[in-house]
Amino acid sequence: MTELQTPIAEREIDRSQMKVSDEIAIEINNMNKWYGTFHVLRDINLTVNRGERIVICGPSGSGKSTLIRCINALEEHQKGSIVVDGTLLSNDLKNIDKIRSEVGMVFQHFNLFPHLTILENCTLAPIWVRKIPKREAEETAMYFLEKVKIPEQALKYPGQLSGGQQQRVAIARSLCMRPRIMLFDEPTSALDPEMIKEVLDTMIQLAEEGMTMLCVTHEMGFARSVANRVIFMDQGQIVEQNEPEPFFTDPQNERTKLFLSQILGH
Amino acid sequence: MTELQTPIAEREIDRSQMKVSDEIAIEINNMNKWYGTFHVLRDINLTVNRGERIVICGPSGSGKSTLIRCINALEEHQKGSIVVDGTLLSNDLKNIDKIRSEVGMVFQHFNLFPHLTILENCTLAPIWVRKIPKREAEETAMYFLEKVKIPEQALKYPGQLSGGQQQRVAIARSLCMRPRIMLFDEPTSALDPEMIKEVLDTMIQLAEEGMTMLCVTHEMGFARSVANRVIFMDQGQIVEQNEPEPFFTDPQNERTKLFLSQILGH
Amino acid sequence: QSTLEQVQARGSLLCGSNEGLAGFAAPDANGVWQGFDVSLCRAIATAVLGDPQAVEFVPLTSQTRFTALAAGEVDVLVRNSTWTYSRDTDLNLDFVGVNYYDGQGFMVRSDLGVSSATELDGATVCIQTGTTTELNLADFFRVNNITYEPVPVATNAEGQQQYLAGACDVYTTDVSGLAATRATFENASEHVILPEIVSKEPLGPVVRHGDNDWGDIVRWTLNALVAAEEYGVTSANVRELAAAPTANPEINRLLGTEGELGAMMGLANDWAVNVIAAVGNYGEVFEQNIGENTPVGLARGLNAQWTDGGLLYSPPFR
Amino acid sequence: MSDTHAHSVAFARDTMLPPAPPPPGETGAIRWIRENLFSSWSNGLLTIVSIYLIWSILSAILPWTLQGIWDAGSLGECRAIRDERGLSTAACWAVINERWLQILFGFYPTDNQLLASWFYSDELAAAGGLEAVFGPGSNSTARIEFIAAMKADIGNLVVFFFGYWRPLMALALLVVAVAPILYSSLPRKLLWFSLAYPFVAVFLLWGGTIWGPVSVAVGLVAAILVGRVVAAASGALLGMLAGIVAVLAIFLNPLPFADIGLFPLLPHVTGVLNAAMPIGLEAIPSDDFGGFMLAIIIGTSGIVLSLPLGIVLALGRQSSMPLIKWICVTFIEVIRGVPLIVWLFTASLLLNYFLPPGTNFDLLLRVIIMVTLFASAYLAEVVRGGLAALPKGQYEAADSLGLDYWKAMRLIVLPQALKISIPGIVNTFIGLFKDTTLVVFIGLRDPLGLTNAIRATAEWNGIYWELYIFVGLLFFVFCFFMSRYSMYLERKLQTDRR
Amino acid sequence: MADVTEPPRESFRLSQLLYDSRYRSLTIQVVAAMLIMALLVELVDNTVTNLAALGKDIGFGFLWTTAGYDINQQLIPFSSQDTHARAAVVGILNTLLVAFLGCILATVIGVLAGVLRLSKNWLIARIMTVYVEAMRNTPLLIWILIVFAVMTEATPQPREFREGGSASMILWDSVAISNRGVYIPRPVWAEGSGLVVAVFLLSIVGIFALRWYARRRQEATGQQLPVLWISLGLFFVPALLAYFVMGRPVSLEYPELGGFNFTGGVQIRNSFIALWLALSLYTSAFIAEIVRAGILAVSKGQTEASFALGLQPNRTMQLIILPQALRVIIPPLISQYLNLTKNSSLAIAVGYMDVRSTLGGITINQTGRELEGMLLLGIFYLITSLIISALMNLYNSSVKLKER
Ligand SMILES: Nc1ncnc2c1ncn2[C@@H]1O[C@H](COP(=O)(O)OP(=O)(O)OP(=O)(O)O)[C@@H](O)[C@H]1O
Ligand SMILES: Nc1ncnc2c1ncn2[C@@H]1O[C@H](COP(=O)(O)OP(=O)(O)OP(=O)(O)O)[C@@H](O)[C@H]1O
Ligand SMILES: [Mg+2]
Ligand SMILES: [Mg+2]
Repeated sequence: MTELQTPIAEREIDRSQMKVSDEIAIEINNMNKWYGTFHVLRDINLTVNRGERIVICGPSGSGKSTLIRCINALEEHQKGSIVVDGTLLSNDLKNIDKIRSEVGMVFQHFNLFPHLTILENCTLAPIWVRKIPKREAEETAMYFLEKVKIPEQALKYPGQLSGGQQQRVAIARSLCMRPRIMLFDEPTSALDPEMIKEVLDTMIQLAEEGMTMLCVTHEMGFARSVANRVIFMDQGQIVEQNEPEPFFTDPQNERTKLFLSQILGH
Repeated sequence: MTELQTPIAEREIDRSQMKVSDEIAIEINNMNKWYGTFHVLRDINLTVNRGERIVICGPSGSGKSTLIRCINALEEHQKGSIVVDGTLLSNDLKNIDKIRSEVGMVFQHFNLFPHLTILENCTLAPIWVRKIPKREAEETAMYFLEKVKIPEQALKYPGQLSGGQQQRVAIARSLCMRPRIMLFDEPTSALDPEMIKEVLDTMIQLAEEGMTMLCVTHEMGFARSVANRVIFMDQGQIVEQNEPEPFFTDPQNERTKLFLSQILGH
Repeated sequence: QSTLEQVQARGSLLCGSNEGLAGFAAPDANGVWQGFDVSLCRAIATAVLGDPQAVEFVPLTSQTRFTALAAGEVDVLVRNSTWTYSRDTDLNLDFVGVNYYDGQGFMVRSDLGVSSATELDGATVCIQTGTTTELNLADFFRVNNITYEPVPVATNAEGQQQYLAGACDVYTTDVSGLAATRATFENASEHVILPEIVSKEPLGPVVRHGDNDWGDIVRWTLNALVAAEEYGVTSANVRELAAAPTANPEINRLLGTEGELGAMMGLANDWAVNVIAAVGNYGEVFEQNIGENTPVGLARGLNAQWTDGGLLYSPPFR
Repeated sequence: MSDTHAHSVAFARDTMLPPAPPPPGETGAIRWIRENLFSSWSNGLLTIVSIYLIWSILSAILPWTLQGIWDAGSLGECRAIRDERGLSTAACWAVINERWLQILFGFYPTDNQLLASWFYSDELAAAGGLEAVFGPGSNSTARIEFIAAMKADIGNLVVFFFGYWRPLMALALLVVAVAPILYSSLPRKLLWFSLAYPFVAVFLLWGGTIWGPVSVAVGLVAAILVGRVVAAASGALLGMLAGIVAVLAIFLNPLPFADIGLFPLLPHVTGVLNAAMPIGLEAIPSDDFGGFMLAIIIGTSGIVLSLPLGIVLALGRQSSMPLIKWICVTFIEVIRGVPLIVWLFTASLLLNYFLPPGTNFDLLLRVIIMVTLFASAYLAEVVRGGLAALPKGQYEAADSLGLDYWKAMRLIVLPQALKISIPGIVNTFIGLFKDTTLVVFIGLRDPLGLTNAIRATAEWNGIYWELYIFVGLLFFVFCFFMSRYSMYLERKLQTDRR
Repeated sequence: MADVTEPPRESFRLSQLLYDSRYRSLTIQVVAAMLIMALLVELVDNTVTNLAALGKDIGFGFLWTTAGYDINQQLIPFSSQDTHARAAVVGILNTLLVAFLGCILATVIGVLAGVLRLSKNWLIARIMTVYVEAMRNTPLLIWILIVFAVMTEATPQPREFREGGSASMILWDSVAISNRGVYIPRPVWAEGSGLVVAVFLLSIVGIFALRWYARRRQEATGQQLPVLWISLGLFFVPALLAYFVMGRPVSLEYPELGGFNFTGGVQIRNSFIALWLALSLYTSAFIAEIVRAGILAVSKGQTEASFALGLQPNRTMQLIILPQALRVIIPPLISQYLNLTKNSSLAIAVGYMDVRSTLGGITINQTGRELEGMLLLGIFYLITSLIISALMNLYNSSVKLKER
C-alpha cells in the first residue's frame, strides 16, 4: 500500500484554522442497528464537535459505511438516538429533511447524475430544495467548482470527466447546499493513485476552512495530517479512538494493532 | 513507476545464447500508414536481423501498436514495403497467410479463447492451419505449456487462470505455431505487479533461446537486460534507436530524454 | 400431367372443403368428414379411384379457397361456392355444375317480430367476409334504401356465436347455411328464417379453367347422382340393376351394362355403379345429410328433380 | 460515552460486545407484514384493494372452475347436469375430457393397427384378424366403425400413449436432441444425434419409407464431403461453392429439359431402395397434422431451420462488403417490418406463384418456409447482438494465428456469440411459438382452429371459455417454463462473464 | 535480401480475383449480386409464367373499381359504391387508429404495472408479476379471442336495455355498454359553441404559458408554483364559465334505444374495443418489463445521492430517476409500439375492418388480385415500420449519454 507516501506531506497544511469549537455537531447515543437479525452497529456512542475532523477506519464489513449512512438517515437505526445539529433523527420526515440539508455526503462511487451537466448537478438541489433562484445557484456552484479547481468543466457531462474530477464535482455538489457537516465514505478508494491526490487536496482545503467532517478512509496520510481523532471500528463497534499520533504510534487494542500492522506493514 | 525494480535483475541472464545472425528477418522500408487522414506511421525504416530482440517504447498514441500490427498484417499499410522472412507483405492473401504463420503475436489483453481449454487454445491453430494431427499438436502444446511452466493447467479454461498465467498461455499458444518471429504488444501492462515477473521470465527464456522478438513494452528492466536495440517512437516516427545502455544513459533526442525522465523519474 | 393422372398417381383425391359447416362438411370426433359436400367428393373419389375413403379433405377458408384451387393445392373445390359470372370468367375457374340451389336469406329471432327483410332498417347484420353474400347484402340494403350495420365475421362458427349472443340482430348467409346453423341451436324454434331470398346462389363444384377432362369427370359424377335418383337407382338396388341390362336403356348406359361410356372419360365402365353403391343417389345423399329428418332439416325445394317441379335436371347419358 | 470529551479522552475497548438479538417487532411475521404490506397508509390501502380484487376474481372463477362438469356428451347435457345439481355456474370440462386428444394432435391418425393388436386382439380376431380389418381389400366404412368402437372402449389415455407413439417419440427425442445444446455438461457425442434428429423426426412424423430421409441425409453428407474436399484443396470459398453446387446437383433438377420437377434423383434412389428393402411407417399427409403438435412442429422447425440462415444474415449484416451488407439489411428489415400474418397469407396465396410452374408443396411446408424466413430475420438480430458482444481481440487473435475468415467464425466467433445469444434465441422461439396460432387464418388446424372445428359440431356448439382456457393454459405452461429457462440462462451468462 | 522499395509491378493474374484482398471482396460481391439477380429473375419469371398460365396479368386498375361492400367503422365516409382504393384508405385509417390508441393505453397500463411490480407492497408486486407473466406467455390471439368473448358474452344485448330488461345505462343514462359496443353521447355544437371551444383552447394555451412562467419565476426567485392545481383549474373553469355564459350552447346527444339498436351518440364497436384492449393488455406486459428494467437500470446510488442532497422522493423520481430511466426505456418501448402496430393485423380475429381486412382481405377476395393486394399491404406495413424506427433512431441519437 502506498498511502503513507501519498503526496499530502508535500503540502504545507495549515492547522491553525482548524479550530474545534465547543458546540456539539453530532451526538450519537447507544445507537444500535440490525439488518434483519444481523447486528451491524452495536452501542455506538460518539460526540462530534463543530469543526472536528474525524477519520473512521476499520476492516471491511465492520460497519463504517453503515454508521455514517445512519447519520444521514440513508439507513434507519433501530435503537438509541442520533442528534445532528440539535435535531433528533426520528421517523419525522421534516427532521430528516432538515438533517439532510445540513449534512453533505460524498460517496465512494461519486454518484453524479449522468444526465445533467456538472453545473446542473451542482445547482439541482439548491434550486429544488433550498429554493434559490437559478442565477444565484449557478453563481454558488461556480464558486465551489472553482474551489475544487474545475470551473472550466462546468458545462460538460460527468461521463466526460476523469474519476478524480468527478469526485471533486461530487464534493462541490455537496458544498453547494452549504452543509455544516460533511460525510465522506471512502471518497478515494475508487480512484487511480494520481487522482487520489487531487481529491485529498480538496478535502484538506475543506478541513482548513473549518468544516466538520466525518471521513471513512484508509488514507493514513490524510488521517495523520488532518484528523483530530481517528476512530477504529470492528464488528460494528467503536474499538478504539484517539488522536492520530497516539493512535498510529501506540494503539491500545489488539485488533487495532493487528489492523494497523496490516495496512501499514506493506 | 516501479519497472526498474522489477525482479529481472535477480535472475542470471545468459546472454551467450542470444546471438544475432546476419540474416534479415524483417525489413521495413519507408512504410507509411494513415487512419483516414490521420498519419499514424511516417516513413518507418527498420531492419531486424534474425535473433534480434527489439524493444519499442514511446508515449501513448505514438503508433507502437500500429507498427507491430502492420507487421502481422492486422492493419494494412498504405505506402512502402514490409518484407517478413523474405515474403513481401502485399494484398496477396497467400503471402499474408504465410507471414502470419511465421509470426506469432501476443496481445496486451491475452485474447485467449474463453470457450476452449488451455490445451485446445494451443492446438487449435496447429490443427486447423498447419493441419497437424491432433495427437501431435497436443504433444507440442504440452511441450510449450511446460516451457511456460503451466502444464498442469492444460485442461482448465482461461477464465480459471490468473492474468499472468493467461499471458503465459497466450505465449505458448503462439509458440505452438512454431513462429520464427514473435511480436509482443505491451504483454505485461494489463497485469498486477506480482504477475509481471512470471511473464517477463518466460519472455527472457524465449530470448535466451534465440527467438527474434519485437516487443512493445515499458518494462525498462527487460529492455536493459534482454534487448539488442531499443527503439523510441513518437508521433508515428522512429525518433531514436540505440543499444540499451547508451539509450538509457545517454539519450540523444530531446523527446527521448523527456520521455525517459518521465518514466524513470518517479 | 392431367389432373386425372395426378389423382390416380397419388391414389387419393384432394378435395377443397369447408372448415366446418354442419350438414355440408364437418369432421366428427374421429376426424372423419361427413356431409353433403363431402359425399360429392367421395363420389368423385369412387368414380376415379374406386374408394370413397380415398379423399384428402383440405379445409379452406372463404378467403383462400379459389387461390388454393388455382394453385393446384386441391383437385376440386366443393365448398358451397356460388357460381357467378366473374368467378367463372375472371378468376379462371370452371363451375361444372350445381349440387345445391341456394339463395341468400336472413335469420332473426322470432321475438323481434320481423316478418320481412325490408323491415330491417338499422339492424346489425352478421356476415362472413370474402363471400358473395357481402356484396348481395350491400346491394339489397342500398336498393331498398335502408341502412344496416355490418358485423364481419370470419367463420360460420363465429357468426353463430355473435348472433346468439345478440351482437347482431340478423345473420345472413345462404339459406342452407342458415338452416344448418339454426339446426344446432338450443332453441331452434326461437329463430326464423325470413322469406326473402335476396340472391341466387347456385352452389357447385369448381375445377381449374382449362382442365376440361377433369371437369367432365366431376360434372358427370354429379350428373350420375342426379340421374340415378331420377331413374330410381339407389345404393340398395344398384348392384342388382348392374348385374344385367335392364329394360331402361338410360339405366343401362349409366351403369355401364350397355355401351362404353366410362371409357370415354378414362374410367372403368362400372364407375357409376361404384359411386352409387358407395354414397347413394342424390336424393339419398340429401336425405342423409341435410334432409328433413336430419338436424339441418332442409326441404328439397328447388333441389327436387325436374320431374317433381325442382331444378335438378341431368343431361342424358348417351 | 456522552460524558467523554473528544479532545482529552482516548478510548480503547477491552471487551467486545456480543451481537444482540434485534428488539421485538423487528423480526418475524409481524415485521414482514408491516414492511411488506402496511409500510405506509397508501401501501395499506393498496393491500386492501388488492385483497378485495383477488377475492372478487377468485370468487367469480373458482366455483365455476371447481364445480365444473367432466362427464357429459354435449353442452346440452352439461347444462342439464348443472341444473340437476342445482349449481348456478359450472364449467363444462367435458368437452376437454372428450376432445383433448384432438386439441393436442389434431386429426393426426392414431396407430390403429398397433392399438388393435395390443388392446383389442379378441375383437380383432372376431372381426376377422388384422388383415381383414386393416388389409388392402378391407371395407373402409366398416374399418372406421371398428376403430371408433375400439377407441371408445380403451379410453383416451391408452390412445394417447400408444396410438400417438410417433409424435410422442418425436417429442421425447427432440428433448434428447436439444439437451446437449442447452447443457454443455452433457457428452458432446450427443450432438451427432442432434444433427440426425431432423431426419428422425421427419420419418417419425410423416412416415413413409425410411429411405426418403435416409437418402436425403446421405445426399447432404455427400455434398458436405465434396465441399470439404474442395475446400481442403483450394480454399474455403471455393469449397462452399462446390458444396452448394453439389447440393443443387443432388437435390435439384440439373437438366433443365428433363421435365420431372424437384428431387429428380432422390425419388428414384428411394424407390429402388424401398423396393429392395421396404422399411417404413404408415405415411401421413401434412393435412392431418394439427393441434398443439402442429404448433410445436412449426415453432421448432422454424427456429431450427432459421438458425443457419439467421447466422448467415447476421454475419452478412456485419460484413465490410457493402453489397452483402445491403442485401442482408434489406431482407431483415423487410421481413421484420411486415406482420407475420401477412407473410402467412403470402405463403398460402402467393408462394406458388414464385415457384417454378408445376411445383407444388403442401401448405404446412410452405408455412414452415415462411416462418423460417420470418424467424431468421429476428434471429439475425439476436445473433448480431451476440457477435457485437465479442471483444475485438478475439477476432484479432484468430487472425494473428492465421485462421481464415470461415475458420475463425466457426471455431472462435460463433461458438462464443451463439452461447451469448441462447437466451435471445429462446425468447425468439417463445415468440414464434406463440405466433403459430396465427396459422388458423390460413386454414391450418392449430389448437385454436380446432376449437372452431369443435364448436362447429352440434354437441359443442356455443362453448368457448373451457376451450380457450385449456388452449391458453397449454401455451402458458410451455412458454412460461421456456421463459424462466431463458432468464436463468441470462443470469448464468452474466455471472459467467465476471 | 535486395532492397525492396516499391512493390514489384505485377501483372494482373486471374487467381488474384480470389487470393488478393483487394479483388476478393469485389469478386464475392459480384458473385452475390449475380446470384441475387438470378434469383430475382427466376422469381419474376416464374411469377409471370404462372400468372400467364392462369390467364392473369398484373395491374392496379382494380383499385379504382367499385368495392361493393360496406365497412362498419369509417373514419372517412365510405359506401359500397366507393372504390377499392378508398376502402383501403378506410382500412389504413382504422389500423392507424387502433394502433395509436393501443400504444397510448398500453403505455399507461404498462408503466403502471411496471412501477407497481417494483412496489414495496409485496401483494401488489406479486399480482403484477402474475399479470405480466400471464400476458406474456399466452398467445396474443387467445387474448383477443377471450376479450372478444367477454365483450360479447358478458355484456348485455341492446334489447336488455328495453323496459323490463335486465340492463341499464350508466353515468346518468348517458353511456350504454352493450355487446355491440359502447355507446357514448355525442356533442352537438349549437351556435355560440365556437366561443366555448375557443375559450377552452385558449385555456390550454394558458396552461402552457403558466408552466413557462412558473419555470421562469422559479429560476428568478426560487419560488415554486403549485402548477398542477392551477393547471387543473385552468383546464376546467374558464371553459365551464364560457359554457354557462353562452347559455349552454353545447349539448350532448345521448344514445337512445330505437329500432334494433341504439341510435344517436357515438358507437364504439365491440370489435374495436376488444382488439384495442387485448393489444394494449398484451403489449402492456412487455412494456411493464421494459419500464421495470429501465428503473432498475438506474443505480441505487443515484437515489441515495439525491436523498443525501435533501431531495424528496417524488422530486427524486421526477428529476433523477425518470430522466435516466427514460433513456433506457424508450428504444425498446418504441419497438413494442412497432410490434403492436403489426399485431393490429390480428383484427381479422374479431372482424375489425383494418387494412388487412379491407385491402388484404375482402378486396383481394372479390377481385382475385392477391399479388397486387398483398404487395400494397406489405408496403404499407413496411413504410409504417420504417417511419417508426426512423423516429426511434432519431430519439436514440438525441439522448445518448455523453461519454469520454
Ligand atoms: N442492505 C444490507 N442488508 C444486509 N446486510 C448488509 C446490508 N448492507 C451492509 N450489510 C452488512 O453489514 C455489514 C457492515 O457493512 P458496511 O458496508 O457498513 O461495512 P464497511 O465497514 O463499510 O465495509 P467496507 O470497508 O467493505 O465498505 C457487512 O457485514 C455487510 O455485509
Ligand atoms: N482504428 C483506428 N482508427 C483511427 N485511429 C486509430 C485507430 N487505431 C489507433 N488509432 C490512432 O493511431 C494512433 C496510434 O495508435 P497506437 O495504438 O499505435 O498507439 P500506441 O503507441 O500503441 O499507444 P498505447 O501506448 O496507448 O498503446 C493513436 O493516436 C490512435 O488514436
Ligand atoms: Mg463501506
Ligand atoms: Mg498500444
